[in-house]
Amino acid sequence: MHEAAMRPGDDVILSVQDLAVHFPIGGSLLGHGQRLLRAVDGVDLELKRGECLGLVGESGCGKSTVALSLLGLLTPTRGRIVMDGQPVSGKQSGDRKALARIVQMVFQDPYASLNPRQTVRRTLEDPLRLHGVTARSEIEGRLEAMLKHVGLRPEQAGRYPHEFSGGQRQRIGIARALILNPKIVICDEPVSALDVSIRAQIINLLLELKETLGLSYIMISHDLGVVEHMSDRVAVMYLGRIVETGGWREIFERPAHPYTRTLIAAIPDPLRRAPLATTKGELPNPLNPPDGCAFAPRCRHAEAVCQRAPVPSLETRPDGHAVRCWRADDIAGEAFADAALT
Amino acid sequence: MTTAPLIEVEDLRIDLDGRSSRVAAVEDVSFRIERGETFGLVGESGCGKSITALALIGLLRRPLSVASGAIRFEGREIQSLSAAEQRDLRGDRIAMIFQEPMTALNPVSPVGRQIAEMFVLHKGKSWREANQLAVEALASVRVPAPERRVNDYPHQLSGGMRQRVMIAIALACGPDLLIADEPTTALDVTVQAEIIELMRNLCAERGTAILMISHDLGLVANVCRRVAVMYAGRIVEQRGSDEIFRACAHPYTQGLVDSLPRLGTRAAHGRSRLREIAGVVPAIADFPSGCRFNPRCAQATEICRTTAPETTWLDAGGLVRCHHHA
Amino acid sequence: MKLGTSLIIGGLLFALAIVVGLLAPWLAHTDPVMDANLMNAEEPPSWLWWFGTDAQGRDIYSRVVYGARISLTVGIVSQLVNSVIGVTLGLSAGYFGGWWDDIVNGLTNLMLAIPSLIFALAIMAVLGPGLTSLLIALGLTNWSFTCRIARASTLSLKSQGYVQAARVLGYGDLRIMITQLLPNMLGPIIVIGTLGMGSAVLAEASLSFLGLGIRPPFPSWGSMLSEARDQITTAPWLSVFPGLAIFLTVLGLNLLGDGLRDILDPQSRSRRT
Amino acid sequence: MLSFLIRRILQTVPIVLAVVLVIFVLFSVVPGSIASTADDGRGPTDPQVVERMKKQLGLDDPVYLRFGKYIASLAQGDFGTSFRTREPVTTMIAKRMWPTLQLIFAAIVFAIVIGVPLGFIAALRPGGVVDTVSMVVAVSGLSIAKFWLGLLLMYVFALKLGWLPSFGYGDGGLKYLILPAVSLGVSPMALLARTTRAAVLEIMTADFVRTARSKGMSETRVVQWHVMRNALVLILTTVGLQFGALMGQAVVVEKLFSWPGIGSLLVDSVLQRDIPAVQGSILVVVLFFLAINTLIDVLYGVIDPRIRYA
Repeated sequence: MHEAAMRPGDDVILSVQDLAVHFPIGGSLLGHGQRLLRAVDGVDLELKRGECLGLVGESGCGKSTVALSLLGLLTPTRGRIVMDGQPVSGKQSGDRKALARIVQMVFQDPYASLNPRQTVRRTLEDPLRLHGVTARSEIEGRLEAMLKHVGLRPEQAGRYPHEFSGGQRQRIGIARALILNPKIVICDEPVSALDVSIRAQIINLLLELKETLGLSYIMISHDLGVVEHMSDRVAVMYLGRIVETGGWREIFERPAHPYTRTLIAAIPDPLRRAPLATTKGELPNPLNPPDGCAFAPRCRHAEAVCQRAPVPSLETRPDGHAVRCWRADDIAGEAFADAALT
Repeated sequence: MTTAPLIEVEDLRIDLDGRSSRVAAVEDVSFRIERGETFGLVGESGCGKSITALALIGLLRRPLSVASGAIRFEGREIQSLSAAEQRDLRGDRIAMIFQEPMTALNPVSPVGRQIAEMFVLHKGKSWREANQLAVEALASVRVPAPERRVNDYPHQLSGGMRQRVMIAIALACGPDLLIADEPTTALDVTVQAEIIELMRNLCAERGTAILMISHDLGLVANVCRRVAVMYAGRIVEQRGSDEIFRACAHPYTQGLVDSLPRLGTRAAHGRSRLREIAGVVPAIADFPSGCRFNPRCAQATEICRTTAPETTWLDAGGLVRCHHHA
Repeated sequence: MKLGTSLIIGGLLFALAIVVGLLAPWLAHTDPVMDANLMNAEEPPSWLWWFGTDAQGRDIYSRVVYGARISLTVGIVSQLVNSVIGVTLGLSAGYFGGWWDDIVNGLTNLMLAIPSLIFALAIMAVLGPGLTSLLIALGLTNWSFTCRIARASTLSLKSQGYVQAARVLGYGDLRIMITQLLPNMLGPIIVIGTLGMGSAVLAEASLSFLGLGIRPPFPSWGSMLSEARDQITTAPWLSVFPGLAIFLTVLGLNLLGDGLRDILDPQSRSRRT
Repeated sequence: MLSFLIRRILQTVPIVLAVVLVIFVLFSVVPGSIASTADDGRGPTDPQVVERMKKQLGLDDPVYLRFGKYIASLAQGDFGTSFRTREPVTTMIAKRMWPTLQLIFAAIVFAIVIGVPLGFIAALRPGGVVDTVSMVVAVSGLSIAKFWLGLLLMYVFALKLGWLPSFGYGDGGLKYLILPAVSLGVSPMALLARTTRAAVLEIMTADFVRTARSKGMSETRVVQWHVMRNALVLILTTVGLQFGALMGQAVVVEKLFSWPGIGSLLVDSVLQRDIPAVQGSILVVVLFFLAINTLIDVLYGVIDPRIRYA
C-alpha cells in the first residue's frame, strides 16, 4: 500500500497517507482528565480512476470519520490527502468550493438528507449558481439532464421532498451529489435506509452512473453483499485502522484477517439454517484500546504476541492484498471454509 | 388440547381508523405456529408484519384494532378472554422483544428491576426473591458479572447488552412463544450474530417457539423453519425456509430474492445487473385493488388488476397467493 | 382540545385585539386622556358608559380600547426584538460552537438567573417610565428561551444530511444558516414568539400596575388596574374591564400559540410553554 | 454526589459575579442613572445635595475602583446603606425575607398539589371531559394577570364575603397568606398541569411503556412503575424554572396585597431611587433562585440516573 502511494500514477485519483483524526473527549476546562479518541489512526487509502473502493467495518470503526475528512468537513490531526492531483488541506472557503467540484457525497437517510423546505429545483440550482453557472439556459439544461440521468422527470423539479418516495428521494440525493460534475463520490450506506425492494434500483443506478459519467466511488457500507457487488477493491476497518485491504475477490474469497473472516461468517446464510459465527466479547472502548492488535481480545487465533504492543503493521503481499495481523501466515493455512461462499 | 397448535391466526383483519375512513392494514392473514417451532414473518415497512405481531400479544392501540378473524392460543380465542386473562398470558406465555433496545427499556429504572418485575407480576415472588432471580436471568443471557450489572441503567450498557437484557426479560417466565420484532436491525453484524445465536439456543433449550419479524429475508430464512412473506397487508407466500430462496412461487418473493446482492453471488456468477422490482411500496391508504402487487409485477394480467387471488396450496408444500404462481 | 379549535379561537381573539387597537380612534366614544369630567365620576356601567367611568369621569370603555394599542405595540415589538436576538445568538452559537457557544451559553444562563420581570423592572428603574423604555426593557430580557430552542434546533439540524450536503457543496456558513437551518426551525420559533407576546403583554401590564411602565394618565390596562385598586370598594367595575381585556388578549395569544404548535411543531407538543 | 454538588455550586459563581456586574453597571455606570437618582420626579434637587451625595457615596471614584469596593463589601455580606431609611440594606432584606419565602413556597405547593394531579388525570383520558375542562382552566390560568386575579379574589373573598383579610401580613397567620399565595400560584399551577399532561402523554407512547404492557402489566401498574418517575423528571424542570418566574411575579402580588416581602421592598426602593436597596434585593432574589436550581439539579441526579453518571 505504501509503495503504491509513493508513486501515484495518473490513474490514481485519490490517495490518503497516514490519515489520523483524534478528538479530545471530556475533561475540565483546563484539560485535566481529557482523553483522546483516536477515531482514525493512520489510514492509507488509494482510489483509482473509475474504481469503486468499498470501506467496511462496524459502527465506530472510523469509516464515516474517514469520509468526513475526505470531504473537508473534519480537519485531520495528521496525514496527507491528495485528490485529483491537488493536496487537500485547511478549511478556507475557497478550498471548500474547489473541493466541492472534486468530491461529493450520497447520504444514508434520504428522508433527512433533503431540505424539507426546498424544491428539487432549488436543491439542484443553488449549487450551480454558487459555483458560477449563471446562464439561465445552462442551468436549465444541466438540471434537466441530471434529472434524466437519475431517472426522474424534469416536470417533477417543482416538487418538495415529501412528495417523493424514499427511492425517489435517494435519486434526488444522487442528482445533488452529481450536479457539480464531481470526480469522486462517497456513498455512505446509500441503500440501507431504503425498502428492500427498492435497493436494487439504487444500486443499479449508482453502477450505471459510474460508467456513463466516469466516476470513482468510495462505498461505505456494513452490508457486505452490497459491497461485494459494487466494489473493485475493499478496505476493512477496525477501531480506526485498516486491518485488511485488497481486491474484492481476495477479500471475499480468501479473507486473511480473522476480523474479516468473522464479519463474513456472521452474515446469515439464507440457504442454510446454520449457526452464525460469533466472537467473544464486545468492541473495546475506543478511548482505551487494547495494546497490540485491537482485535486480539475477540480473536480466536490470538496468542501472546497479539496482546502486546506494538500494533502489527499492514503487510502488503505482492498481489496487493494487505493484512494487519501477526498470525496471518499461520492462519492462511487454515482454509476459510464457508460453504455458502461458493 | 394436544392437537391444537400453539398459536393459530385465522383470517385476521386489522383496521386503521382514519379521520373519515377505515382501511384494512392487514387482511386475510392466517398462519399457525407449533410448539417449539421457529416461524418468520418477512416484509417491507408498512406491510403489516409488526402490527400482526402486536395483535398476537394484544398490544394494538388506537387507531389500530382487530376488525375480524381469530387469534387462538392453545385453542383458546384470545379476543374472547377478559383483560386480566389476556394480561396473564402476556409476558408469562407470550413474550416479545423489540427493535430498539435503548428505547424499549425504561431509562430511569435499573435493568435488574426491569427483569425482576416479571417474577413479581407472574410468579408471585417478593421483590427480594425476584431480584435474586433477575441475577440468574441475566447470567443465562451471558451477561458478564450479572450481580453487578443488575444495578446498571440501560444507558450504561452497549446495544448488544441491552438486547440481551430484553431477551432476559422476555424469557424470564419461560414463555411458550417469543415474538422478536426486528431484534437485531439496530445492531452491527457481529453483535447480530451473537444475539441471534443466543436467542436460538435459549429457545431451543426451553422449547420456546419463535415468531421472528424482519425485513431481512436472509436472516429469517437462516433462523426460522418456515417463512411467510407479507406484502401490503397480506401474506403472499408461505414456505419452508429451505425452499424460499431456491424455488419461491410468488413474483414478489422472487423479486426480493433476485434484487438482493447476496454474498458470494458475484464470485460464482460474475456481476450482472440486479433485477429490480419496479415502482414503490404502497402506503396503507393506497393499496391497489386486485392483487396488491399487480402494479409492480411483470407478469400481471387483467385478472390481477381486478380480482384478489385466493390462497393456493403448492404441491411442494406451502401456500401462495398469486394467479400466475410458478 | 381538538386540533384547530384553539387555533381558531386564539386567532379570532388576537385579530379582535388588533382590530380594536387599529380602529381605536373610531371605536372610542371619547378621548381617553383629555375627556375627564368630574361630573361623570364613578358612573357604573350603563348604556351611556358601557364600562362605567373612573374617578376623574373618564370613559373606561374608551380607555380600554386605546389601551389595546399600548399592549399590542409592547407585546409585538418587544417579542420581535427578543426573537431576533434569541435566534441570532442561538443559531450562531449552535452552528459555530467553541468559545462563542460558551459565551452565549453564559449569557443565557445569566438571563435565566435573573427573573425576567425583575430584570425588566431594574431596567425600567434606570430608564424611567415610558413606551420606549418598556420596549427596551422587555425586548432585552426575554430571549433566553428562544435562544435555547434555536441553539438546540441548530445542533440537531446540523447533523442532518441536507446541512452536511450543503457544506459538501461548498456553501458558506452564513448561506447555510439562512437557507438550510433557519427555515427549518421557524416552526418552534414562531410558536415561542406567539406565547412570548402573551408574556410581554402581561409583563407590560405588571410594570404599569407597579407604576414603572406607562404612567397615568395614558391608558395602559395595567395602570388602569393600579388606579382601580384604590377604588375597589366604591367602583369595582373599574377593576373588571381592563383585566378582562388583558385576559382575553393573552388568552388569544396562548391559544394561538398552542394551535400553531400543533401545526408547525407537531413533534414537540410536550415542550414547555 | 458531594463532588457533583460542589461542582454545581462552583458553576454558579461566575453567574453570580456576572449578575453583580450587571446590577452594578445598570445602576452606577449607565449615563443618566445618576441624574435619575437625583431627580425623583418631585422637582429639581439642590445641586449641592447631589454633590454631597456623590462624595459621600464615592461616586466620583473611577468605575473599576467602585466595582472593587462594591464586590469587597458584598463579600462581607454588606449590601450598603439605604438612601431612604439609613438602615443597612442587609437588615432590611433580612426582615423581608421570611414573608417572601412563605409566599413563594405556599404558591408552589398550591401549584404542585393542584397542577400535577390535574395534569395526570387529564392525560389518562385524553380528549375526555376532565381533560378538556382542565386544559381550558390551565390555559386561562396562564393568561390571567396575577394582580387582576388578586383584585378579583380580594373583592369576592375579602370585601363581599368577608372570609379573609383583604391585604397585609397581619400576624403572619395562614388566613393572610391564602389570597396572595393563590393569586401567585395560579399560573405555575396551570403550567404544571399542562407540563404534567404533556409529559405523561408523551411517556405513554414511549417504547418502554409498550414493553411494560408486553410484560402483562395492568395500566395502573404501568403508570406506577414506569410512567411516574419519568414524568417527574420533566415536572421537576418546570418547577425549577417556575421558582424564577415566581420570584419575579411575587413583586406584583406583594405590592397588590401590601405584603411586606422583598418584592414590595424592591418596588418601593425603585420608586424612591433607593439604589443600594434595589441592588441588594435583586441580588438576594438571584441568589435564592440559583440556590433553588442547584437543589433541583441535585434532585435530578437522584431521580434520573442518566444525569448522575453523565
